[in-house]
Amino acid sequence: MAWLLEILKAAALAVLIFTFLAVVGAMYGVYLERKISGWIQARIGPKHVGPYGLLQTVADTVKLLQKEHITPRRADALIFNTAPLIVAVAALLDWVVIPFGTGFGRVLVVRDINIGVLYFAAMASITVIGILAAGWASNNKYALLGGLRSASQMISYEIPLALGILWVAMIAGTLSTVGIVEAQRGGWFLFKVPPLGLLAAVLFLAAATAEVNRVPFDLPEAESELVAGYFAEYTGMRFALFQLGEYGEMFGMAALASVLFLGGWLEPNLPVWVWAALGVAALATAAYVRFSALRTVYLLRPITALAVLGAVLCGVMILGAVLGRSPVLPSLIWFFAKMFALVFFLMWMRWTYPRLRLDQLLNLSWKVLLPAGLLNLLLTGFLLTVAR
Amino acid sequence: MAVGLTHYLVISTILFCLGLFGVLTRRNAVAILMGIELMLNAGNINLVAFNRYVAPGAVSGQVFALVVITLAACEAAVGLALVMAAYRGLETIHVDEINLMKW
Amino acid sequence: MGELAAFTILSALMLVPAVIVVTSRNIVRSALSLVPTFLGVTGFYIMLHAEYVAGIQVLIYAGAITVLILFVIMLTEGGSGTMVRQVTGQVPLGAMAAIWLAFLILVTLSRTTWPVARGELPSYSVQAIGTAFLTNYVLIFEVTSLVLLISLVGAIVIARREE
Amino acid sequence: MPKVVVDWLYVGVFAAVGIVLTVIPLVVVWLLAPRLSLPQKQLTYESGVIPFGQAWAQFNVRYYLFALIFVVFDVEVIYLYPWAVVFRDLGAFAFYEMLVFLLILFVGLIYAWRKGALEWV
Repeated sequence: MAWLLEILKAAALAVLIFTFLAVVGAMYGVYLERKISGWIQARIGPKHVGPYGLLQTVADTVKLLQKEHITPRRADALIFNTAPLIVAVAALLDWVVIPFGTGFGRVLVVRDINIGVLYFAAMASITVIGILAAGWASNNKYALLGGLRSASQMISYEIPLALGILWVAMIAGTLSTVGIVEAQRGGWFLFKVPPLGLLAAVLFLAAATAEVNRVPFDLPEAESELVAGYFAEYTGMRFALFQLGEYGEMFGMAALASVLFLGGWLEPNLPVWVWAALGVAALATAAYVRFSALRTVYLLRPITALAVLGAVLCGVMILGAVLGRSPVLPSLIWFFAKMFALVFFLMWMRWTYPRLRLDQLLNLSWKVLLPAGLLNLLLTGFLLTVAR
Repeated sequence: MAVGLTHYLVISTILFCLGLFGVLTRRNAVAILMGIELMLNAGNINLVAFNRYVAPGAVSGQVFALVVITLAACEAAVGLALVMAAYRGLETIHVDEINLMKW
Repeated sequence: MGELAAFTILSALMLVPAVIVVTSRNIVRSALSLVPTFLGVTGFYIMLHAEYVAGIQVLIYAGAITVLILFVIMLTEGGSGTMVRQVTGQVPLGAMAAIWLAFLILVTLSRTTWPVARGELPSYSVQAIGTAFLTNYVLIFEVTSLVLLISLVGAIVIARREE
Repeated sequence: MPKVVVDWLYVGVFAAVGIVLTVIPLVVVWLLAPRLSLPQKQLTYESGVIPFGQAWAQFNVRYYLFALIFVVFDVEVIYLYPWAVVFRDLGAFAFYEMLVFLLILFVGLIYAWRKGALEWV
């Protein structure tokens, strides 16, 4: 009987996480991306469907539901249909180990697997199989070439990703994600062993961006290059499944980066005067942008909103510190704030960096990130054992 | 009744013999390598099963299984390098067509 | 009862794709059906509480070796791989040899009495494996890196023709 | 039931539910969407050009070399995970053992680098 109860609980959690991933990750990820790219290019982005264009991606999904599925001639139909499933399910499986916060007296994580981060790296490596299968099964020269190039890029960046994770496992002494976040109560790993923490974070973020095929590493599916790479032949909902997989993976990588380096759901325990200084700085920028000559510039208007929001946050933190409440804000807010900050950073990078050529991209991984990761491991190992 | 040691041994024997059948009957060198991977996996199941049931205190079975995984990866890498060289030299990787001692 | 059900599901998840790997006419389909086989084997490791070996099995086998095999299939066979006869003439012979070996092993299995340990079986952890690697099995640890180096250099020399 | 088995039971159920939930939209599309398979429609997309010849053209060996080096370094990661988790308790000798391990493999990377196996051109 206990098995059945456990399976039902797992199925309920799976449906919950999947809808969160599909709705927040895929639908509003695409919406966020279009809004941010609009803002960066001084245009508005979707705003007609629903309030502020919030229902735009919902409309897209419904439209996709009635698009015809075209399978190319002599393509391997079985593999052609299972490839998007592999990519989407692998993105969903990443979320089993990510801790969202603390609530109801326990850590809000689906299951705290003992080898958490290794499990995450293993799930990321399964996506490559889906991409190769998609490239092969669509019987199209460009799709096959795109699949091979995308697969070779993703496998080249799996090693720096693993080295970034290893650095964190070394400092935390455990592989479980909840253990890693608990180990960061003293201080975020970003600032641990000062220069090396930052190096490991940059290493991990670069590898994560390449793992998710986002600019500046999205050459395989570049429009100018290969006619949308491995999903050239996919139409309608199957293409949406690839998008679900890609955005789910991106949100998963952003969540893991915040767990590994920014202390997951932990609240930054800065002294009160630091919060006060931050608040004043935020208010100053908001006032400057609002009342100086810049107010006519449409592009900077969201900056005032963000700055005011930052000032309000600092105010709340100061108030909380004065009243002595240790966790001032609930932990979920900190987790989602960090995750969306990293997602914003990933989307921001898309419109600021040129696309890397494939050989530059592979050279960066094998000749820069890999040696840097290995030296980082050895140096931290030296500092932690021999030098102490 | 609970799952005992013999269950795992029977399953790994079946997997081993499937791999052997693949190695013996496949024409494509890469398919033969896949058969070998299946046989190595069968061996790994035995290692971990013995470690669990016969000597639960030690981890030696799992350490051995990790080393077998490493060597399987090296074997696959070198084997596939040979396949690539054979393909470049002889334009074929069908094992029954590769019958020259020197190409 | 639940454990036996899980065992049968996992062995089905492993053996059916294994049969496809061995008998499928399309070489890419047999390569891709390696992945469910390896995931079935991962399930067995989990039932045997070998969690780290299960994680490594997914990472290396399902993530690296299958990708390498797929790469070589795409690079060498190209289109002809799927239409060409995949099996050699000796299918019945091979089948007989495999079945005979299976029968032989099963007989010896049922005959021997395995010294199965009694009592509560401890669970394993990555720390135990790490300590084992770095203290008892140091020689294996260092020699494996030599084996990796030699196989890397050898494979590069074989695969790359000196232009 | 032991924690390890329950953890990965969740992973199995997540995979099964994930597959079901991704198949549902495909089934909905199969029900809703029109199915008109015209021969022209099934031609693969080659930016307008009528596709000719085999899709599975052969490629250079460099794809294989990158996959090979990836496999070798991915296998090296097997030994790094247990070391990373346990080396602080073991003290300095564990660090030196890993130093030797990594130096040997660094020689492999240098070899691949100088022999041009990492070149993409």
